[in-house]
Amino acid sequence: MNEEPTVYEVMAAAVSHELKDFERWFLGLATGEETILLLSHVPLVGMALAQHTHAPNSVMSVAGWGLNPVLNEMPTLESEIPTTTIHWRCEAHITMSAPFHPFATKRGDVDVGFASAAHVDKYGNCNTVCIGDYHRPKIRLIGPVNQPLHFSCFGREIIIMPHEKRNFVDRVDFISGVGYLDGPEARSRLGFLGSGPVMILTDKAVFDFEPKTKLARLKSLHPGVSLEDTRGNTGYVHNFMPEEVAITPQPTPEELRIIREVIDPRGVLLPR
Amino acid sequence: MNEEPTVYEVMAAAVSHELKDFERWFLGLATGEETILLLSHVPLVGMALAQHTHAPNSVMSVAGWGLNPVLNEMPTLESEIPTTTIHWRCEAHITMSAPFHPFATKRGDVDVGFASAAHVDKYGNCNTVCIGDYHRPKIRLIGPVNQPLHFSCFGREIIIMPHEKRNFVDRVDFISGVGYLDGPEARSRLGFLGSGPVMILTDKAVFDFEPKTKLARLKSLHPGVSLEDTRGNTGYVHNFMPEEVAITPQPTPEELRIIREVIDPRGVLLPR
Amino acid sequence: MSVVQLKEKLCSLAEAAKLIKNGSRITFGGFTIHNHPMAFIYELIRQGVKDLTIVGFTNGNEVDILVGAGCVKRIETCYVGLEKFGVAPNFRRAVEKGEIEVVEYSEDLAIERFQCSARGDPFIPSRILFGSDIPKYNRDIKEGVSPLDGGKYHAIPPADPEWVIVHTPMGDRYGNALYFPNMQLPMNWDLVMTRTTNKVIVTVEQIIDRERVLRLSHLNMIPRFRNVAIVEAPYGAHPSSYLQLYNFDAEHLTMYARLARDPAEFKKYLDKYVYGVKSHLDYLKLIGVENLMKIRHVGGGL
Amino acid sequence: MSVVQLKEKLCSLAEAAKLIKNGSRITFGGFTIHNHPMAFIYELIRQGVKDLTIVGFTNGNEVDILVGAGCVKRIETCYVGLEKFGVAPNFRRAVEKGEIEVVEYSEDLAIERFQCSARGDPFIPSRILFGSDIPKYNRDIKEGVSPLDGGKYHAIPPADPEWVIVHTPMGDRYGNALYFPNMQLPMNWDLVMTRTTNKVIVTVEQIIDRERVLRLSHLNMIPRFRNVAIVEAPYGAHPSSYLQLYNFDAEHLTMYARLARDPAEFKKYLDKYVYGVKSHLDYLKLIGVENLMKIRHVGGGL
Repeated sequence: MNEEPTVYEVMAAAVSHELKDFERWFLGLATGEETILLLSHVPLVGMALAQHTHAPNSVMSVAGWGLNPVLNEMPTLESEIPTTTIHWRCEAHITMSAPFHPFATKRGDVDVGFASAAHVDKYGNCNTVCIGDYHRPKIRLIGPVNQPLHFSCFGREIIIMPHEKRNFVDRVDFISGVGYLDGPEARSRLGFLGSGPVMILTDKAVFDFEPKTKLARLKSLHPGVSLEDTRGNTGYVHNFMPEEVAITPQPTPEELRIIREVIDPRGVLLPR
Repeated sequence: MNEEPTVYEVMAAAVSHELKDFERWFLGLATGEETILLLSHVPLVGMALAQHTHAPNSVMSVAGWGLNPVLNEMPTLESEIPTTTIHWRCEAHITMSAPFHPFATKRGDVDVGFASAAHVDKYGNCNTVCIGDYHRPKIRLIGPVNQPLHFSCFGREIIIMPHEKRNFVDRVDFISGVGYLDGPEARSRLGFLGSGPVMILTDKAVFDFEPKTKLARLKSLHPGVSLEDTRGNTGYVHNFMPEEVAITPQPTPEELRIIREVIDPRGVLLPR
Repeated sequence: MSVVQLKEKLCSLAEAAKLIKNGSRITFGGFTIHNHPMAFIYELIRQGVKDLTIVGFTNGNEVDILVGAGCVKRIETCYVGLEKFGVAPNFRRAVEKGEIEVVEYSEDLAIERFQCSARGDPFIPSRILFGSDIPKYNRDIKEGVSPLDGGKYHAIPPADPEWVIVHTPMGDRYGNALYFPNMQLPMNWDLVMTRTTNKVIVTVEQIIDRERVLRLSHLNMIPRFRNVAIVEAPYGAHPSSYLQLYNFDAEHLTMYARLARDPAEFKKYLDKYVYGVKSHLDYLKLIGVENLMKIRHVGGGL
Repeated sequence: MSVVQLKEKLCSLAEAAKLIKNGSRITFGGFTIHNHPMAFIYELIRQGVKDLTIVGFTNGNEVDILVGAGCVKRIETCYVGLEKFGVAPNFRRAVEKGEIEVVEYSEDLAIERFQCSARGDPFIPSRILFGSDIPKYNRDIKEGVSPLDGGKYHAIPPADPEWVIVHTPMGDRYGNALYFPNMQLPMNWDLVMTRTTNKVIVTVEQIIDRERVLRLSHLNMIPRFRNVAIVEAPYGAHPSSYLQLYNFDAEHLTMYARLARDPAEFKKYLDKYVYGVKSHLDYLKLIGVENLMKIRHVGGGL
């Protein structure tokens, strides 16, 4: 392992470090090629890395087709789902929907979910529905998909998105995924099972949420990313954009070996 | 076909004559050997007879395992259900429960159902729960089973029971299946989809319900049964026990041939 | 049973599509870019049906083309998109122009609405929408108070479509429709949709003999009594995939996603692939045997 | 995945049964006289568990023997009976004497309560109980008014068991539990019960290798994360049937139904078949190889 880790490998390691043993993780489908790389492949590798290191008893549910797939046998994920997924090796195939689905999602079965959005705001609220006025939107997006469930019932949510200024707003135009809504008391007032978003992971940085205010704050920059670059690309400004921040931990050589030799030996999940 | 029809064949023909083409019929499980004969085998043969005569497009759902079974290949019905039903020939096996069950029972998919009870009263209300005070019953019965559904959502209900005086009461102690409750207006007040019980079929007679009052009335006696015998064995008395009644139509020679040669050639369903 | 007396429900795409009147409340099976009854949808467009209300779930190219062809008035859905091929261009444009009404549901509730219909319940009591903007804009959802714990809930209306159209691998001329074993989730979702109305139309890859249906009775998941019509349409989901039988046509969907961005280009697409073909077989000839063989997947149902 | 680090959940009947404390809210899989986890139930009786609340559905000999052994305080159910073998004698006697509390549900609602739990909904809004005496005596059911159509409904509480025990054909030592293909309804009902709690215990006919589980992943319907323990119990449903594997033991159930009518006779039955055996294998020896071979059904899962 002489090569430096790619940004995707750094992101996958960041996902892995957030995950714990005996947890249940839920990954849905994404729309568009770029989103698929960030929202499907990065967390897939991150979850697999956790299973190969510190979380062997965890269970990942992937794209509604199976639990704990054997990733190194995969062709590219999205393009082959239709006809071959049922024949891929995994620990359990998912053939029935709720109430027979192995994950009783609204009973709190899912410990960690993954979401993306066109817009995320300072309280971690997500918008996948529309930009502008709802009735005559400037841009219509895909719709709420499964975000209300992810953000109300899942234990913790990891938001993954490309780091572009337009993606970060003060207040989203349509709340499809409820972060901390308007402050630290909101979630308990709404009676939610889950504890809400814990991380915004981009291709430049990691944000977390300040415990008292629940405002998003820059936690670390990925290796080689400057603070100025990040600041310039973060559309909203708040108290938690510091002058100096940490560097996102790189994958260890052993983690990098597992990613490249065990999980994704053919490089179909993460470009390198 | 020189032999006279048995009482079970007369009953099966009475069931057949009540059924129409393109209908959907629902048969559940029964408790106890005698009830199984009356409540499972008689309607099975009756439904099959209808399909072989005037109702080829009808569908029968049997004991939760299949639609339109090929009856003449059956061993005795109840005793072999556990291990072999899945291998019996039928038009469709039932493998999933609601909301995936082929019959959406509460949307009105079932046109005719069959029920039995320890007690039936003059308005066709049925009791399968307890005799005497609910909290310290004289006799505890099996429980409500599926009666609330049968009597609220199924198009018409056929009640089949042994003709014993103790089975007919003025008012049941526990209403598990709602007939006409307390009069002709009750069912529309309760907002039920189904039109309620249309027939009480016993081993001696057929009762229907007088259209205006919805009180059960003797409609016909099976061949060879005397009115005195029936009266003596009907625990409640009301205005519709006439001095002279019709005779339940016997199966025609062709119907008898179909029952004995086509439907039940080995005599495992109806004793003869 | 006297087979000779059974009512035949086999009919042509044109005959089946004629059953759908303007303004119908309709559901199409399938998920994103998988398993949609596309041959039926093309025929609906050719017949010029208008003002449909689509009771949807996770919709894709089937809804986008109907919107682009001007057939749709309202969509109840959680998603309209083309999965790896990006946004649904016609849908997006129509919403931005205010030409269609969208009624938003979350994904879990969008499918549970069909389960609610199948169960015959008056509504779903749900507690996952608090804080989101869905109940603010979806006026069909009302707030209630639970008689059990006194807490608030949202009453989600059942799906209650009038028509449900799904595509399955095989069926007989009397309307029985069969699936392969090892169902995947989209088949399970389709199945529950067929339990929500008696006006089901099934298109199948192939019509098979009744005797084979009786031998495969454990696969007869949509028995004939549920259906009003059955239609044979080989590769009838193209350019969607039909899971276990063929992949989606990636080249075609890439082209579709590009052309649909421009109304004039999309008009040419419709002229060529929908209005310009006389029959489903003509459509398959236009797609070409090479493409059909390329996406084919043998043994997928095993 | 690093197989060596996986937590093993395989344990003995005695260890698994010890998890159930007095007063637990518990559900047993199976239907009337089919598919019940009888070996587990015998062990519960041997351990002398008390005051169980059984969250039931269509119950049979599994509940009757628990009631007769004095383990039960309350049953939420739609049916307790022995199907062709008649009424459930211990249940009947206990209710008539006022020794146990019964909470009545209709059959459809009894199973939908488990679906309601699995979906995480606060209640089921139902309109089939009007006019019946069920809501009069079942005080857990409350009346409400629909926010959508203004009509009345009954709010049916979810099942919400703490423990769920089911029997399946096979599983691995890590807790994965598999069914045969071509499920029948009782397996489907069991399955939904396992989605209503994280405290699931599975007894299986046979423990199989993890490698076989990975090859049969489409049959892995109860993945290990749902289970806290897995126990091997061949013929573990006897004298119930296990559909696809063996029929019920008709002679044994006939004897049971006869002896259970008399408390003294039933005591002897318990002494012989439950208290008198040291292990499940001893029980099978007592039943005898001839009986076990007679009820066996080979190829039932095909």
